[in-house]
Amino acid sequence: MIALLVRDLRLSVRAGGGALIGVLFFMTVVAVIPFGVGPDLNLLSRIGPAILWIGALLASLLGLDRLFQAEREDGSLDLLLMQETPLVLIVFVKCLAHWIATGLPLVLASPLLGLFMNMDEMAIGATTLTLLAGTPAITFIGAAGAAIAVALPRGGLLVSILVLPLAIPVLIFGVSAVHAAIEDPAPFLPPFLILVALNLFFAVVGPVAAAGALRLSSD
Amino acid sequence: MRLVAEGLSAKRGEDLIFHDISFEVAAGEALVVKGANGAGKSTLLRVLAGLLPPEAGSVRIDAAAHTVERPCEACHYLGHRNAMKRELSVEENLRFWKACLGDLQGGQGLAVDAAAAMVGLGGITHLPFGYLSAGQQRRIAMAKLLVAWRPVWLLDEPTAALDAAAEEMFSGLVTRHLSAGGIAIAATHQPLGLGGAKELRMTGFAGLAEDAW
Amino acid sequence: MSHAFYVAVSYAATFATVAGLVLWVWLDHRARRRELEQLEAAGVRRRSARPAAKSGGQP
Amino acid sequence: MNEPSLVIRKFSDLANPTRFLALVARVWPWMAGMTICLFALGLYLAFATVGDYQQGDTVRIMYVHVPAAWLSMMGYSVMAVSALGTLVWRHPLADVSARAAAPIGACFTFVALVTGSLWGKPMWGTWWVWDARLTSVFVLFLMYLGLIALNRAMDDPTRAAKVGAVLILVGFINIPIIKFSVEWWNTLHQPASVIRLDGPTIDAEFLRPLLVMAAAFTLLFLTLHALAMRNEILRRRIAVLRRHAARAAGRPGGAA
Repeated sequence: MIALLVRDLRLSVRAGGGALIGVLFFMTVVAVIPFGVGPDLNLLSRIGPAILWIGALLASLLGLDRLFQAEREDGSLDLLLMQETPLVLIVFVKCLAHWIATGLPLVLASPLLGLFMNMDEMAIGATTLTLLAGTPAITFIGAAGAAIAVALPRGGLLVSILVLPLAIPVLIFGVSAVHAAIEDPAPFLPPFLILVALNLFFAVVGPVAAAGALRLSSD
Repeated sequence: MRLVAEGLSAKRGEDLIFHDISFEVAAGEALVVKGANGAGKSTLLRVLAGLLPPEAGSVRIDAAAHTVERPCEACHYLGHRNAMKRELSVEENLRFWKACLGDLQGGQGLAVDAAAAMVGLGGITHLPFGYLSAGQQRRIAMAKLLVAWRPVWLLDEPTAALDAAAEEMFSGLVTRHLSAGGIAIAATHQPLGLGGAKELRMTGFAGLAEDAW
Repeated sequence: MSHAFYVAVSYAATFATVAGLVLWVWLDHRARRRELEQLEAAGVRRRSARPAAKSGGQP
Repeated sequence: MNEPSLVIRKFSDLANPTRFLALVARVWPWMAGMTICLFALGLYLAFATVGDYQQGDTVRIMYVHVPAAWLSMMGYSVMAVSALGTLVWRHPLADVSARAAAPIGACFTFVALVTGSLWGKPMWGTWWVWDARLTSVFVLFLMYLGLIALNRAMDDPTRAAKVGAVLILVGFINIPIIKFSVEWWNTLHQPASVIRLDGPTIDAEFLRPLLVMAAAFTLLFLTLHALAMRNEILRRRIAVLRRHAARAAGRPGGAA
């Protein structure tokens, strides 16, 4: 299993890998927002956490369609399906590698973009923390969408359409936890813990659903 | 050890590809599946590999050294595609499959370098897989069969991109595998140069499944 | 915070970035050299360094 | 061509990667030595001068900020010229130069952004404002990163070279926007004070270290660029050798 993790990480940093693309897309999306809403610093600092969250959500969906498609195209998926190792575990490890390669850089880039959004230190810290807790959930649930769309010729867009509605709860609790951290009266912990719980829930449901879909999709 | 298939039939989409195929292959034996294009050779191999559920019938492995839950776990499958990443070097690819597949009881896989040498490409394991020609890529995919031990080899057109010398090399590999107590099932047009192999001739099935519609 | 702090941080950041750049160039060079040596050890040589060169496309 | 001029002959001499490598090997220690000397002098001047009465010590940030910002634009210009070289003259080293310049330019743009932010916090009271100059430099940074990503995404260098060159030339529009943004739009960022038609408006006290630092940074850029080009040439040579090795392995008796 370690071998699979190492291979996927290697592939993501080699030529044509998606490690850089996701974080670049994130930065671009966030950089475009001020052109749309105007350079009002007060407004930006108020909507900053939400923008960072939406940007991270879109960016982590970006490379997901290749998660299983690349494996299917070169025939590796057939071999992985045949193994004694449970497919759920294989999917889980692939998700983990994908998150380390694309999700973690988003989390690391978010404090920098928080400065661009004129957010204060508290808001930046809370956003980074919630992104750290929330982006794995997006990857896990996205894996299910990627597995469903694996055999389709234009699966990339479909993955986003399938997964975005499912990722809404993550977005809700992520942003509300940040708002709770900024505005004193509301406590930070309850929404944050719900976010963590969602993460664990999706870490189970996503791979199981993805494994089922992959078994059915092979022909 | 015996691989037994009983009354297999399989569908692709709505078409019944083949119907009621039974055979039995014992350890040390090879089975060559022959037939015209579209006769269902590839489909049969995918059913044996557990990648397609059979419409009817069953596959099982009797008296194996290591009992497996699904027969496909005891199989190597060499499909049309090589299951290798172009971006990684040959060595990284083979090392990955060696670690990922692991050995089944009753045999031992070769080291990566030894396996590459067996297919005649010992010196170029440091090259990225994408740099190799189609024939070389196929040979590396065959080296994958050697790095992890599986008693059953399912080979789908194994020698399609190979020249005569490489074909000979490959039949040597299969013979070696059979003498170690393995089983080989190959779908091919070309003669594999395997003396005394069983033959299964597939005629294709001209007819739809039950006329449900 | 004092202005000297900002000055120090910006010089430190500049130095770190430039040092990273120099390090990247240097490590890259070492890795490439090693790969060339590996190829050389495997008997692969450039055409100009090989006496009986076969004709073909110029690299 | 009947009688190519000396310049053109020298230029096409350099087109041979082996000669270029020899030249780099001979020249780079000198360039590196000069860079270090200039930095020593520049840093001494930067900290020996008195602070500005308005800005205090923070004026010293300018001695790294302005050269980095200038290099971010020069780096892109180098890439644009290289892109022309790829598309028009088909100079074999042009694409190597463009590829080698991208990460270096991105790093200097990053330095310009960071030091600008560190200057803005005490002076303007905020890390970042979305005004024309800052935004366009940020866009430049994203363009650098995009080009690096594009270069990495394609494994066939000749095809990547042409596509990349087109993108570089399209993106070049941004450079005059950055340069003149402070004059076209009314922004927070102060207007240019060194390179102006009517001479610099900056006091000689600050101008001297600034110019030395700018020269030092420029030399640093050129040194790193030459060395990075050398690495890129080696990378391509290795790729070619590997393809040869793969082909030779198929032939009986070939080098394995």
